[in-house]
Amino acid sequence: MSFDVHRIRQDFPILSQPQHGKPLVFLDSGASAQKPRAVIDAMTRCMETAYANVHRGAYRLSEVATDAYEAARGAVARFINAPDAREVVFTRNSTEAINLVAHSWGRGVMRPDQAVLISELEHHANIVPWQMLRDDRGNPLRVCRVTDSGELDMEDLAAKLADGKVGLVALAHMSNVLGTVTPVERVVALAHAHGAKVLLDGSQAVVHRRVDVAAIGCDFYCFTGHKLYGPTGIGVLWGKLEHLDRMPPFLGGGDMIESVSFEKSTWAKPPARFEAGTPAIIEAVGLHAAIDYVNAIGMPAIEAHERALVDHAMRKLSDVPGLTLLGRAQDRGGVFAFALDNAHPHDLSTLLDRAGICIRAGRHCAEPLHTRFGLEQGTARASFGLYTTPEEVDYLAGALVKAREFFA
Amino acid sequence: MSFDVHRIRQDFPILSQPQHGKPLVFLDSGASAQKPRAVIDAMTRCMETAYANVHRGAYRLSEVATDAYEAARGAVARFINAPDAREVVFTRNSTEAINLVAHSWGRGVMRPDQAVLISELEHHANIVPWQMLRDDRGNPLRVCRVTDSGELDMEDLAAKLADGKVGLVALAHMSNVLGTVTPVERVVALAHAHGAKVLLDGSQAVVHRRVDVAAIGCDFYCFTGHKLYGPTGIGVLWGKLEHLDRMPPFLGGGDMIESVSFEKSTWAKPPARFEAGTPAIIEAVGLHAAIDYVNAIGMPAIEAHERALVDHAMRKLSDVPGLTLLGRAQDRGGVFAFALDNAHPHDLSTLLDRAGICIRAGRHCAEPLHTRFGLEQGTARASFGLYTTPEEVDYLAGALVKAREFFA
Amino acid sequence: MSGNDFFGDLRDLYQEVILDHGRKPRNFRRLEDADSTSRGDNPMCGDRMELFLKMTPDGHIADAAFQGRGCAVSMASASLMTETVKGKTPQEAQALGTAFRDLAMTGQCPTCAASLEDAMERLTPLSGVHEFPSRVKCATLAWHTLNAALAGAKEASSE
Amino acid sequence: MSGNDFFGDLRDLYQEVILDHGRKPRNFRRLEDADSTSRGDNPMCGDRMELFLKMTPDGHIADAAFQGRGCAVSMASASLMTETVKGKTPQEAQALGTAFRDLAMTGQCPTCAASLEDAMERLTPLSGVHEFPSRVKCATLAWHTLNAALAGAKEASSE
Ligand SMILES: Cc1ncc(COP(=O)(O)O)c(C=O)c1O
Ligand SMILES: Cc1ncc(COP(=O)(O)O)c(C=O)c1O
Repeated sequence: MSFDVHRIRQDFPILSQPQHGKPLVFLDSGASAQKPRAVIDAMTRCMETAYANVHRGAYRLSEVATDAYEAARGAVARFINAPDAREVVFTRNSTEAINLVAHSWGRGVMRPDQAVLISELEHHANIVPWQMLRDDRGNPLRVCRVTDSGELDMEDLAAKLADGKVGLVALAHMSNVLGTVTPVERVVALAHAHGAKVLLDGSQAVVHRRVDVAAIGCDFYCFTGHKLYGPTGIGVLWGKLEHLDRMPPFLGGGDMIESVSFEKSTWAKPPARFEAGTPAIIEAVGLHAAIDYVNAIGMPAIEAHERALVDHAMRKLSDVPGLTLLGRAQDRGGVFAFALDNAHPHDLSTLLDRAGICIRAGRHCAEPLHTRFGLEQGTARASFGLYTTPEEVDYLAGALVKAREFFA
Repeated sequence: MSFDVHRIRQDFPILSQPQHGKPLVFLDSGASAQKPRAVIDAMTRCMETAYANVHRGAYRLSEVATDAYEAARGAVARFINAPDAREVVFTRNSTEAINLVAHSWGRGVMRPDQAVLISELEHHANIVPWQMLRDDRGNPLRVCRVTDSGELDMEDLAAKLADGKVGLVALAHMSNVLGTVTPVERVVALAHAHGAKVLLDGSQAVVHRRVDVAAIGCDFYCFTGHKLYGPTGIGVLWGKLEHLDRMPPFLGGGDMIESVSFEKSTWAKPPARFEAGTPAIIEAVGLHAAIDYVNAIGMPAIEAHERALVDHAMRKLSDVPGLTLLGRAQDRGGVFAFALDNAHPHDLSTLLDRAGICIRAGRHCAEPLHTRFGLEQGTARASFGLYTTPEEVDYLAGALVKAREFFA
Repeated sequence: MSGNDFFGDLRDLYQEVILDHGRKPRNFRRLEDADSTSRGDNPMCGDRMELFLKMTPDGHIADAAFQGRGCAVSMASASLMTETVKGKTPQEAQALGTAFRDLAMTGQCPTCAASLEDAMERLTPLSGVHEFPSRVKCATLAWHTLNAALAGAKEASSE
Repeated sequence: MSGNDFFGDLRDLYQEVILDHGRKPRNFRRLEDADSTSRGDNPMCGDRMELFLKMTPDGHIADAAFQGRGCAVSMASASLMTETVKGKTPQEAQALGTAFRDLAMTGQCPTCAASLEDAMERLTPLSGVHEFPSRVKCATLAWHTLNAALAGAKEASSE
């Protein structure tokens, strides 16, 4: 199937909804992506024809719902090339996935003297849980530097791993501000050589690249459904079975136990052990549809489209007078954070909105990164989805020129 | 509006889907309820016309989504008569809500020598988190007895509160097995008199009764969206603001912080403090629609319908030879767990399924309760929704008689 | 309408022999002088059984018995299993278990060696369970427990 | 198409006086001999300001100044605020703040006492912000910070 972005746009009902009388130019997919009809329909169909609680009923409707829920798990496993579907744990979002690891691995398996190594470019979701672990159990928090071009400083990474005291390296696979793609295979090799496990926050990466956890060799990988054209309320933690097997549960309740008495309860095997209570059944079905949708278009085609778009945007944005791009990584995805000399990001976002353009303004849940680059006031950010067109990029660039005049 | 169950049934698309060629008789609403078209449509509309991430964008679409998300919070607050919408925290389900309290209040506010008092009739969701707290921090776990009729033993409750060492009483407002409704006002008065706070698990109660947390006077209240005709992936923790204010965060990430640096992060105020990461936006919209739907019919009308249905079911089920009902509480909702002499619950459930009847078999995530009643092999359970009819109850009773013959 | 029609094609699952073994399980007793015992749990539904094996000096299964609680399918399956494995070597019993699990999950048994045919024929009444995914565990619990007993493990779970 | 048309009705929010005060905020300096200072934060967008008040012996606001960073709306609002509160008593300034928050949130000011009219007139250019819910905080941050300074608190947040 050849990639026809204009045909693809028709799959997304919201894209034909005008904003302020102008066509919607949605450039905030990095915060959350829009949903194709296939996802909406799958959720509707689930609720209209195949809904019941899972794992609990001996009746057919419940079996159907259970099958659908477990089929979603299988689809996720294949999507990231996980060797075993039992390694896929459904969470609410990436944030919960990382917190799960911080609790169950961090407090249940790691020793308190083992450090966690993150980087300056992390999203708060991959900072705060480790700070909480540090404050609770003492595990030191180390922070790998980021170069001026917005890339991981690999020398610093090696230096901070050298003493063998790092238990876990937790890094974004792709930055939600700089667009930088982390050289994960090298990171994993380095970390493993120093006895550290690796968690990758794939919230952004999984949308833009074909991810193969087996090839990467990492220990944990997580992502969030709503950025991958799926519904809110569902995310994924993938972990090697040997790790999950050793981890105590995170939340307690139904479905995660084998037996319960007041004296003692015993835990179910993964993934059930980590899915307490009624899971996000309808949302798992929606995520499955999103993955099928992306697979049908094909990750290679999406990658190619985005690469062309990124090159185009680099040229166009560089031509906007007064615009400073944050991050100049070689390997980058369709996320562009920038400052426009005399326009504050919030004013800019309000202004562009009236032209139908949705961009984000602020620090994008990456306050330390903005501090690192001396941009405490935040940046404006345009981020692309598979439905983004070169024309939209042109329109953005033109609007930025006009906005600059407006505030001159 | 008068209550017309047959008209109401038309609001639920799934109810007109035959099962095994027979009309669907869905008697497992206690595990999870079916969804009215209003809920399905609200979610669809959100995704088709008003979707973006919340709390983050200065553009209109994000403001619209934020307004919808916060409007859902307001609707929940009004639904349970909470004095302040900021007291409403969205979680994935009841299970997460209880775990949140076990972590943030249990580990962050309670002293390790303060006991938690639960009862024999609790769902695992209200047992296991407290066991984990006990094993982690030492807080003793006390268990209030249940009488043979399936009610809280109020004398035992008083006795177990007497020494003033209980920090928190955590009880189901309505049992998911016995149907028993707990006399919550009395429990709260007793607990507060002994210096204990009260958490009520309203997962079942909120579906069947008008709940007024201000009148009850409890400290925490929780419920789960999918049992209230809403979507999966969303639940509610309500807590008094003075309590939430004192509680440290549970999960760390975006949106729950005020500022982040690697040295130290500061927390946002409730409810944001407890909602790390992208929340279940579409699901909040769905829950709002479910609450609107229930309100439009009217809780008094629903209660009246169910009371009549419960009385009818009591008579009909008592007439089934060999059937033993679990629990004979005075004050009960539409949940009936039973044993049928020579038919194992699982065989029964499989059998009834072929007659189009969905009931649950097992221990309904209440293993200790089944042990208490000497029914380790589990029970069969029929539970009602607002769409359940007396004819369905009759059909069930007839099918049970036939099932008994089948296994005779 | 008779119970049979009312409950549709349920006789596929609950064939007379199943109902009979379910009601009156054979070898339902404790073997006090067992060489090997193990416990099987199906935590989701509360099924639980204890299996006892007595071996001959040359390593064949001399006697097999069980106790426990469970649905008709799990009781019948355990009952039929104790009958079929008597006289078998552990290897033969395990091969039978593998074949049976195929049967329970798919309704067919492509792996059935000709040597197993006789034994399998006695187990075929359980093949209907494959149409009831949530019940397959009930049928296989006894065989999981047997494997555990043969392997010297004390517990098995059909999760 | 001019920037004006291109961005729709944006002049409702960004009136000339706002743009002007946003670009060149008045009283944008540190008062070294301040009687009271406080810091205001809008953590979501990174806006931050420090407010300085100097009082007269009889308790009026003698001077008000601020420093910080933020969008045009928050800078203009702080700038206009420092201008309007000079010479007011703390009570008058607080009443003005309450009236202004009404204005920012609804575009109207039913609570405006006649005595505030003059001061409010200078603030009305900011009334357009009520159509931009996510920006209301930008306009009110300065006033939150003022309240904190008057109450002797060191910090305010517009969350
Ligand atoms: C009384 C009670 N508490 C808690 C729960 C758990 O609800 P959820 O699985 O949605 O967390 C349930 C339902 O399963 C319940 O009936
Ligand atoms: C790199 C990165 N990590 C984590 C997250 C958090 O995702 P969520 O809010 O869905 O948990 C995001 C998105 O906000 C992100 O871009």
